[in-house]
Amino acid sequence: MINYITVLLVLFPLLGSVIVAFTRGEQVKKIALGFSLIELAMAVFAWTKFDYTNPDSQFIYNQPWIESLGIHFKVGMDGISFLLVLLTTVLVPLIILSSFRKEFRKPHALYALVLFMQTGLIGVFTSLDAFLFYVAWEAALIPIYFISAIWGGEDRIRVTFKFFVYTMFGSLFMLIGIIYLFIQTPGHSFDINQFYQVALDKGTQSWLFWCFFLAFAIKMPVFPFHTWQPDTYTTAPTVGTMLLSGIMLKMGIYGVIRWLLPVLPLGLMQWGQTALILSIIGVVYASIIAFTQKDIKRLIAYSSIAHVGLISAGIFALNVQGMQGAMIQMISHGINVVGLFFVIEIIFDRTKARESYLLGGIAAKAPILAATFLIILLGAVALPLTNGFVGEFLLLNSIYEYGVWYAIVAGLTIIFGAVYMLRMYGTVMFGKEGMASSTFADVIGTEKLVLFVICAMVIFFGFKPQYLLHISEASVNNLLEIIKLKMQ
Amino acid sequence: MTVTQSLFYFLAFVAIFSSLLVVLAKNPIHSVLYLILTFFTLTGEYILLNAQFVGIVNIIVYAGAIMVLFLFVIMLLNLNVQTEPQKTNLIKFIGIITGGIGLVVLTGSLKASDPSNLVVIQNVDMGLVKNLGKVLFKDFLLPFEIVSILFLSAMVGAVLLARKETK
Amino acid sequence: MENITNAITLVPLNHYILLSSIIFFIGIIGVITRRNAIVVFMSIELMLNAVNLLLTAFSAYRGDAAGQVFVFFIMAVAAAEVAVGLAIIVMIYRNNNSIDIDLLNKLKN
Amino acid sequence: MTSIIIIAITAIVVLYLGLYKVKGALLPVSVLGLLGAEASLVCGWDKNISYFNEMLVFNNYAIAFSILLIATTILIFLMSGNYFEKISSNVAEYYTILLFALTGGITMVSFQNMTMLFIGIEILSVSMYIMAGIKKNDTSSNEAALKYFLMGSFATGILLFGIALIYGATGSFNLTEIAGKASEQPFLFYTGVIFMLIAMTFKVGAAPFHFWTPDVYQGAPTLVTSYMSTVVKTAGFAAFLRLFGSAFSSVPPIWTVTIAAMVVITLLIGNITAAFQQNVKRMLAYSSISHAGYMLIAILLLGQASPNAILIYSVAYSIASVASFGVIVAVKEHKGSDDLSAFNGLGRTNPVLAFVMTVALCSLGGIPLTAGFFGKFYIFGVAIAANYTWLIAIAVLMAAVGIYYYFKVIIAMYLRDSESGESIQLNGSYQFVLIFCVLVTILLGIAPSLITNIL
Amino acid sequence: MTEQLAWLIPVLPLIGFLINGLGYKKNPKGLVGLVGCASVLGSFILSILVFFDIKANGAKTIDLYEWISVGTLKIPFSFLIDQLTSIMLLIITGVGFLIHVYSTGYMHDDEGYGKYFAYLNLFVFFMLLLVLGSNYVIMFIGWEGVGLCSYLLIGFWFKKTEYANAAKKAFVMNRIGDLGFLIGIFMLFSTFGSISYADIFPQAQAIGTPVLTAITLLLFVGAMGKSAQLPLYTWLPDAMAGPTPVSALIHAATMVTAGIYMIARSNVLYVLSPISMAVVAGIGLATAIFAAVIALTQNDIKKVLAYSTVSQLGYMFLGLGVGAFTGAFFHVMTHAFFKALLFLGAGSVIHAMGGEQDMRQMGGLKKHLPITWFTMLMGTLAIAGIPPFSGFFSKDEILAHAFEVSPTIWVIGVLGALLTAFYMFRMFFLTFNGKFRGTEAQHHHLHESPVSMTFPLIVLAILSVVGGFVGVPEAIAHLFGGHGESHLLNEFLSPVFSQSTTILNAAHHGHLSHETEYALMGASVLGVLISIFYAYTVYVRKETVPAAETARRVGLEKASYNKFYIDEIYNAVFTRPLDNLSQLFYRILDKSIIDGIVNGFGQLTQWSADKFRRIQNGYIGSYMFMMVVGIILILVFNFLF
Repeated sequence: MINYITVLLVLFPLLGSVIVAFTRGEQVKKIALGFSLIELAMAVFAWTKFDYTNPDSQFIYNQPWIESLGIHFKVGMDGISFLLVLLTTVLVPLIILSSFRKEFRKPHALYALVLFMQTGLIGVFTSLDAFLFYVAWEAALIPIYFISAIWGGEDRIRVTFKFFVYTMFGSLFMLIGIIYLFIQTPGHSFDINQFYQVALDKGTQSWLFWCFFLAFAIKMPVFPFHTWQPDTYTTAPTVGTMLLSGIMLKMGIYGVIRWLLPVLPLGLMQWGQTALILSIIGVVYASIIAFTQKDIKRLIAYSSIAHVGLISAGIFALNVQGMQGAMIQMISHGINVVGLFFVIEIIFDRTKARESYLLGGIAAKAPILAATFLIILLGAVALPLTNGFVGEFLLLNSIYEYGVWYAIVAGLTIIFGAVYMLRMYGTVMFGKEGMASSTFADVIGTEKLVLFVICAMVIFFGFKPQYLLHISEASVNNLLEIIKLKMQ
Repeated sequence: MTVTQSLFYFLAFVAIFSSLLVVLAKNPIHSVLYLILTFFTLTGEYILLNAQFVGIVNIIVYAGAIMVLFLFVIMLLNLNVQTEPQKTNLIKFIGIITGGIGLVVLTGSLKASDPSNLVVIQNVDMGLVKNLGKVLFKDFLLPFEIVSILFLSAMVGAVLLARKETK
Repeated sequence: MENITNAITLVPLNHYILLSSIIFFIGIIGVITRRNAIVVFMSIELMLNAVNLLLTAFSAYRGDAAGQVFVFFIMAVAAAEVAVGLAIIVMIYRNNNSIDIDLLNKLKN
Repeated sequence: MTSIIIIAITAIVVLYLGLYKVKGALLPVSVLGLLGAEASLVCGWDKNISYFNEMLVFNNYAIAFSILLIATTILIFLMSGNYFEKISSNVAEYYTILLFALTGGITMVSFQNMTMLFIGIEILSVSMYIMAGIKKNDTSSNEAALKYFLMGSFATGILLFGIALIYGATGSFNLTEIAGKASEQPFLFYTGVIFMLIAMTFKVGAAPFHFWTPDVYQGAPTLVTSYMSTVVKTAGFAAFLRLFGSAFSSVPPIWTVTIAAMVVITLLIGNITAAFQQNVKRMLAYSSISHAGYMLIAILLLGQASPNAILIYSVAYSIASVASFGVIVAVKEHKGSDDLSAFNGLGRTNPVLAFVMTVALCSLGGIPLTAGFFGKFYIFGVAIAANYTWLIAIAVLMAAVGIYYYFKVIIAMYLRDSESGESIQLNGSYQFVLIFCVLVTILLGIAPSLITNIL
Repeated sequence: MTEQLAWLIPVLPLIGFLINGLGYKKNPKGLVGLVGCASVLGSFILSILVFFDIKANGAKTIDLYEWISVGTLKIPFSFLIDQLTSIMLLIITGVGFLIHVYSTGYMHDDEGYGKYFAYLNLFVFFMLLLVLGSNYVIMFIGWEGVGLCSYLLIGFWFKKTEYANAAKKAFVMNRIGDLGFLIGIFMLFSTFGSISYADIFPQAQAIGTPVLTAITLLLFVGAMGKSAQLPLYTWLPDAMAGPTPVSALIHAATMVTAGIYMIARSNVLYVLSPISMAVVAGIGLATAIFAAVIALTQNDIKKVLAYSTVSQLGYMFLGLGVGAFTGAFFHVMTHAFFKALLFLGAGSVIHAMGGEQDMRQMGGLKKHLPITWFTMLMGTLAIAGIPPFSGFFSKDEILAHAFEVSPTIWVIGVLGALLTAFYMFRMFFLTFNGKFRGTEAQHHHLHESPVSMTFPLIVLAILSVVGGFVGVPEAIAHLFGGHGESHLLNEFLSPVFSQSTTILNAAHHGHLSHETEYALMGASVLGVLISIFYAYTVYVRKETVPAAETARRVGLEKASYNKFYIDEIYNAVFTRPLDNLSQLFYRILDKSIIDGIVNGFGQLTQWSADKFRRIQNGYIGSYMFMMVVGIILILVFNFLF
């Protein structure tokens, strides 16, 4: 039974998606939530059986798919995958729950797409076959595109379409890289282990590096491939924004960890520093832009670029702190950013405004919202004993190990982050009542529940990060060893 | 220069001249007539090449049947010099230059190959009906049959298209 | 007859190739310089005839009858094409009262 | 061979049925005949029979493509319903001509002798000249017919010149013999090859000989267009590959640079111009040019994998094209237009049609889990194996552009609002075809092994 | 016993925070106050127990759990309780408790009562964590945590935008320092392979001076932010936006001294780097004088105290910089007493004045607020450095050490002391002497504060008076016939500083003679007395009232009154350019250039589509023509090349 857990995790939401797609009426939300909760339960069950000490993938399910091409439906989870699967399974119910108070047109389609996306996401995180990975990668893109484009806000068609074509563009290059590697594999197979065995010369790895990195960098996004992101985050419905920022961008990071570093170590040697510098530029650049953003959703979007830049820089620093920091920061960022976008949604829902100059004085009217918002925000600005700190600390440490000046520049994020976040918090929550926020009701019901769960996670993982770090430790060490070995 | 050679060059000259006139003549009917003349000169060349049957068929089918069809249509549509549309001289000029370049390039490329003249005709009767018939109905039976499909299709189509629509 | 066939070798094959090339390209020039659909079509016929000449020449020099048989097929196909082509031209004339190909440019971009 | 005979007989039967005004029987008889032809082809699998002094050789390659051609024709026939009846009363003739055209196509994919290639191409072309013009009172249709005809004949001239030169160089029309004697007269031979290359690229609609494609596709009746873009194109490519793969493969490929340049131009022109189109049908015409570009890659890099790549691509492309043109026909009939705006809101008014179109376009765009993805996958695989990185880079860029314009239609269907909310009623066989195409597209997207191992 | 209960010291306030924080709406005020005070009192009692335990048994390390473990980077959540810590514990919980008690009175009518206590408890928790941590990262947790609480409490009355802004400013400025601290930690880790004190200090002498200089300077950047030193001090005066007890606890007694604690904790590293020592001393001295000059002209009673705090913190750093670790720490302690007292006294005054903070509206409050008056007097005398009040001893010790290093420093230090005495008495006189200058309504409202507020005042006053006796200099003890061990604090703390004392002694020449010390003390006390007398002359005799806001000021006075325009300069140099840069990046770089390039691809496609489209012009002739051109090109290419 337990050996089928991975494939179950991948396919169960798909089943849910189909069922939800053909359901009508009020219960759609609840059914979708039910599916996501069962999925969560399965993930937790897997957690209880998960062997932390084993660096290799566990619960492997391997079924030939397209044999002539050596394509297998091979899924499994090592620590790195499992953490992200956990993140996905935790966030999806929260995201669904967060939308409970909102009325959508065609809700069945929306929730079906959300669940479908979950399949894609978990597929990406668990694939052990490059082809399957690519398929899942695309499969995750299409639902989110439709979610954003159908239920999005102003100018949604243009903005989301740009996002779609842009990311598609990147992933096509990845496809090229995958096919190339496939041809080079000794056994003509897409199996990840075969990919790890491919030994190519430096020149080849260099361009292959860009093939992959382009796809991942656009997804994350890393400066200067980020311009789709603020618009899309702002325009997409909050459910979509949460999915995009909370989980989907981790696909890019995960891709780097799983498919870029160990497969192309020489390419990494050649270009790793460039990637790291780009990431760090993104950190500072996005932070500075966030200073004067009036639209709070856009502000969070830019802050997300900064956070992701740090994660990516940590990964390219290629040390265990960076890798583990990236792992935990992915989780933290997922939790925090979902929380932040949810708060923004709550505010927008009540005031129909996202511009900070229209808002103000909300803290006095909605103390619970103010408190939870603050906690999540503190997580985002990496205050110690919140989840954000652990990741940021480790990441900055790893960048420091890579180079002092990089760390100093990247470290500006802790200052800049505080500046823009607190500035935003100040204008929105403090001060005089804004034009749009003269009447404001505090959070209730499901909103409260979601916020409390998120806050609880923010604080809990701040106190006990080891729970998460533990999971990926063995795999990360193993991975780094592989990379180091191949780099020589 | 032997008779054959002079004949060849004469026919070639007429062929080129008349085919140029096909292209240049303002009146489409003249074009048709020049085209027929070209066919005749080509028939001469065929005969020079010892391909008598081809030459004869060329006259019968091309000059006799196809060209008459052309003439019919031109008459039917009442085309003449007045109605004949002309391209601007520039385009004509460019067209001729282009064609000329193409010709130079093509001949240049073929010249380089210099196919030998050494091949001696082994079979004098090769171009005769009997011989060709054997080849046609032995080796090329299938295309011969399949062409009928083409004809049938073309026939049906021509009727279909040329007929005035009742509906 | 005998004379002629024996004399064939006196004209180099290259000259035949050249002749048919010239006619072929005269056809091409016709295709691009004329606006009357029928004349264009006739130019194409000119091209086909150049090919016929080429094939026959090769056939003769190779002593292989297949080339000449192929010429028959070309003629046959040409006849079929002419039938269809003229039908199309007639049809167009009926609708447009003209067979000027440059007047037919509704489909573009 | 049997299949050609069966189809030809069916065509004649249909013609007679038309004569006796048995309109109801036309479609069933045609389909039955085609199914019989399919059966006869399947029987010949792996037998590698050659006919009449190697005029035609039905090897697996030929059979596979023939099956595809016939299957596509069946699908298009099933969609025709009363499409032709609206154009004219001579429905039987249309079926007849299309069936004849199909024999031409089969000849093209199974030829072993240049004669057969020539005649096959002509049968197909002449039939299509006619079919393009069957809307006799429609000036667009007229124009399409004339353009197709004049340019097609011109290309025929080029083709013949090429054949003649090759004959001159080798003294044979048989592919195997040509391959054996190719090096005797290299310059003559190469000139011939270049001419044939030009003619073949014209037939498949690759740049810079693509000019006829958009205009003819747009002007021709949509169902005919779907036939052109599937059967004609597939047959063209199969013949192209067969010619180059067997006759010309024995000499060093001097045409590489030429074809590579053509691929690039084709991809650029096809995709980029398509991105500009507001008419969906014309957009698909340009997209078909771009697909020609992708398929040309397989010919550019002739090798073991090429036939497979072309076959898979053709299958995916044909099915998706049939589906998408089917939807266009339905929309055009209902809304009187096949502009992009006519598709607005289709997702709401006609979810099934919109879904079919979406799947078809995704397949054309090469989105994973559709058949089209594997088409591109194999093509890219061929190019990557040959280390054509730069070419792949362009192809990928253009694939992104492709996705851009395909999704423009999808966006129109799902994200824009329509003026009228009525739904389009479709008859049974029409629905069957659309659903079948979707299912096959997805099935092949999930389990491409069904066709990848055929050749 | 310490092991079993020490973890409760921070946890008790945390529990208090949770109770008050989660139930901030429902809990009755009595319970809130009780929980708030009791939790801190509990910690205080435990701290006393711990103190005696440490005194008897020496330092202890308490491991709680593994917090982060990544590769070789192991960060245990563990506490180190040594002498330094235990003193800090006593100060934090003791003063903290008093201020909690005071707050029950001061904040009684505030609607955010529960929230207030929750924050205050949270602050105590973090502050305790800061001093308890056995490694730099735990210290950093507390370090940032107190910054957060400072943010929350400064912005407690967040409805006023400028208060919220002050809170934000405090947090951000602190974060600038924190970045330095963080990088310092990284450097420590990469140098020593550990971040625990126990691993680092013993190895320190084996490490090269440049590295240590870098580390210590980076750490000092952190200290500059937290302890409001030049150039990162501007947040502290603004922090007075918070409730006055908060100013007393956080911005005077405890949090701001975290920087001193950190450097004292890292003393081994600092003494090994003369450059760092010089920098610390230099910055401290500069800050001391600079802030004192500003304090001279301030009219807001809390602002005066705030600048005085900055100045006193400067003294502490001066002490650290000249190697007087105990002295600096001594000053931390006494400062905690008297500055808390002064703030609470000021709070009492403000409470009585109904929220008025401008000294120009006060005057003659002596008779209305006798207890406040008296306790404030004690505090003022203590800060001014009049023997035998506590401030005298601690300040003297620092100055004496400074003289050892350089007499110039001593002169400047004494100058600062004179300024301190002047502005403190200026404040004192303006507030309590002369005639009442406020409105009639305020005059009626005047009353002595409730017991809950006066009790802490009295306790702190006592401490301010006697607090200095734990650190009587040897010279004075000698005068009274004492023996060597008169300096109790020095003796108690000696294990902490033993390593650095050895190093310093090795480098240094002998001690000051007692005679010199007497002379120095005498000189400074005399100066202070003159300074006080001058203040008396100006503000009591002449009853000068500071000019109104709009009055014309010139020269140094103008600069001082306007705080040397530092805020404006920062605004012009950092805030505004960054905001402009932000807009530049956003509008030009992001929207126009980068996104422009991305969109450019789209536009290029559209543009070329338009061009390609024109080729397809519908004319058969032109199609044919182009095809022929294509053919020719192909032929040319294939056969001419």
